Amino acid sequence: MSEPIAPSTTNDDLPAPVAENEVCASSISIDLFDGKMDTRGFKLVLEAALLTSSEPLPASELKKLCDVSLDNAQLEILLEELAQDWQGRGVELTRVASGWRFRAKPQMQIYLDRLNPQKPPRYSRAVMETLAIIAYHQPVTRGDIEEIRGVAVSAQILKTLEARGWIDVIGTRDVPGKPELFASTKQLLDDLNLRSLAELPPLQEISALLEPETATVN
Amino acid sequence: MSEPIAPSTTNDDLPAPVAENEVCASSISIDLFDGKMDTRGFKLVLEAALLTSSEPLPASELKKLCDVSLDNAQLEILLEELAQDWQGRGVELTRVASGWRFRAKPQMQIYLDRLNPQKPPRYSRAVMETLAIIAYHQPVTRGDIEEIRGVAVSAQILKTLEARGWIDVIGTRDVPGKPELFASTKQLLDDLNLRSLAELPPLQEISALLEPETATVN
Amino acid sequence: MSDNQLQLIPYARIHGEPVLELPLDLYIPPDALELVLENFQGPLDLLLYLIRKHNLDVLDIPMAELTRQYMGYIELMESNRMELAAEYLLMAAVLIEIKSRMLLPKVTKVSEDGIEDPRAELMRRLMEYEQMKLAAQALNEMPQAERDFEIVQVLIENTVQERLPQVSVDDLKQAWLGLLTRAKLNKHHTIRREQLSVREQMTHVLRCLKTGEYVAFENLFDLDDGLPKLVVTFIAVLELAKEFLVEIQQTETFGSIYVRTNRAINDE
Repeated sequence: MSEPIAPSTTNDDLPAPVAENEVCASSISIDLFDGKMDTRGFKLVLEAALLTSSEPLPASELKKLCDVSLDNAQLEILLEELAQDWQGRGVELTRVASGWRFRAKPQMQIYLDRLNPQKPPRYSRAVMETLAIIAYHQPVTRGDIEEIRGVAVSAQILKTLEARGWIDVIGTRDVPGKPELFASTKQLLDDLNLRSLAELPPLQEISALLEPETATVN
Repeated sequence: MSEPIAPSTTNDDLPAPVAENEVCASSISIDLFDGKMDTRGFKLVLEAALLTSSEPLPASELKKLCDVSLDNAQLEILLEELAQDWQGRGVELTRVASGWRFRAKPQMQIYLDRLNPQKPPRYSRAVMETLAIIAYHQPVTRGDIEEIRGVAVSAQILKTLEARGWIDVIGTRDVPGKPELFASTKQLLDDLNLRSLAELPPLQEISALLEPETATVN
Repeated sequence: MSDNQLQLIPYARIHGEPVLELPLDLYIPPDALELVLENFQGPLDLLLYLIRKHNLDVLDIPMAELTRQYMGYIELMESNRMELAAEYLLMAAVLIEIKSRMLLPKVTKVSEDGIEDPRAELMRRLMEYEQMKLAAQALNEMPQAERDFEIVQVLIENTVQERLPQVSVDDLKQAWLGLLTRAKLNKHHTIRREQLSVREQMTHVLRCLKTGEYVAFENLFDLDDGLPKLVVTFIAVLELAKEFLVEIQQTETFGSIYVRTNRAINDE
């Protein structure tokens, strides 16, 4: 107990430590790097760029970091390797809708919250239901949302979601009044750490509210 | 290749792990961590906190991350170790006046600049005209400049040029208010690659440039 | 029923029994009916709640009682929440319509989908709403950036290599050209051809005097400069004196001449 604890010590709160915590030379041989920069050097640049970027970086941007031209498959292998190198750390490299980025693992939040006690507010049910309808039924008009929720949708709700960058207007429906059509944004997927809408939680099958046979008239 | 590789999978292509690149179990024994969090686990939390913080974190804040109470010396050892662990990476842990922070190494700048290419900045017309007046007409007061330009000269313009080391105050004029006299510096000549002010384009030559256009007007 | 309870409007009736108390998760003091309703996201939500939690059969709701309940809600809400009241009113109307259509003799209208159940449309809407309500809960449980996890952002010190505007002699020329154009347009100010070298030397001399101390006149000259420059420097000193920028002193005839800036005099 008093001795320094070996990395093999497992701890439920923390990711299990693993040996591969470093940025390794790659297993793929990119012999394109002619002296200027080797694969390991390029991975260090990739890592620095991803750690410093405030936005997720798409492959097209990441390729600019390399002195030689890489194809997407090669870049992807290196990024997957980099993600591997970070396994067992409190921070991980993840792929989201608009690219790759580092984030602290959610398990770290209980510690990080100690430094930053004020959290963003939780959204009301009305806001979340509106968001769900837009995410799952997009593109939808305000009228569509009201039809499903059975109540008026305040402009404030839509403004809140637009201000957060989670929804935007992608056009108008060609009916009288030309209502605006709302859709979810890449930002929403990024903020939920998702790559595409297909990764949203699947919709639940709703059990019937009444049996057809019982529909007898009394 | 596309399958996620289990952390335990060893890879023959990988070089022997370099000790400095990982977050290591600490060399100091803090047996304060009674089961909850070991030293290595705490270093992971420290690392995650420092990577996600937009501000430098002082020791007083970092201590909050630990489940047990640490003294400054213990914390310092761990931070120094963490800084060591990051040696050879594109990002480094540094100590600044207000605490500890990660930052990209200056050598990474040339790569990172590729992601947000800035076009070379330009001085506004107001700045350039002010500089020209000071260069050709020195020593001049702010009032002189304003008289020639026909508009007020903001303090910001003069500050910009002073900060660049191109102009400075060489005295005051003996009139009410004792306005400062501005003159150009050697630095300006150096930056323009001139040996003396006499090498500036003669004003007559400049006027000549204007003649063909305005000749018809007058 | 106690007197206190009599003041309450039942939320619904299940098999004739009034539902007066809401389950614990929704309990609100009796005088705060409006707040109870605000806890529901509208009539669909309330109906869904009653159906799911109390196995309420839409058909078993006594129509007279239902109507009375909804009118009660509306009276309460009319004052401040007209929009919401309208929605509950509409829902009451839908329920009554369904009930009345079911009371009518069966006409066995066969549509393409089979026998038309008057409740089908309401059920479809309720199920669609319930699905979205659950989806919203699931979305809310997902870790959200900033709320449940932090994004890594390491500083790049752009000051390491601050880019400064590059200026060329040509830029300066262009700036003057701009000034000249304006000067020509409004002839208030004529720009004189300056004796640049004199101006330059004036600056040089002022720099030498910057400390405010007296400087020996001869020290303003560098004999290595050659005659033309020495002359220009001399003119510069005279020019500075003319513009009251420097003070020249000689305490005795043929004595040493000292020069200092006027600022130093004024500071005394």
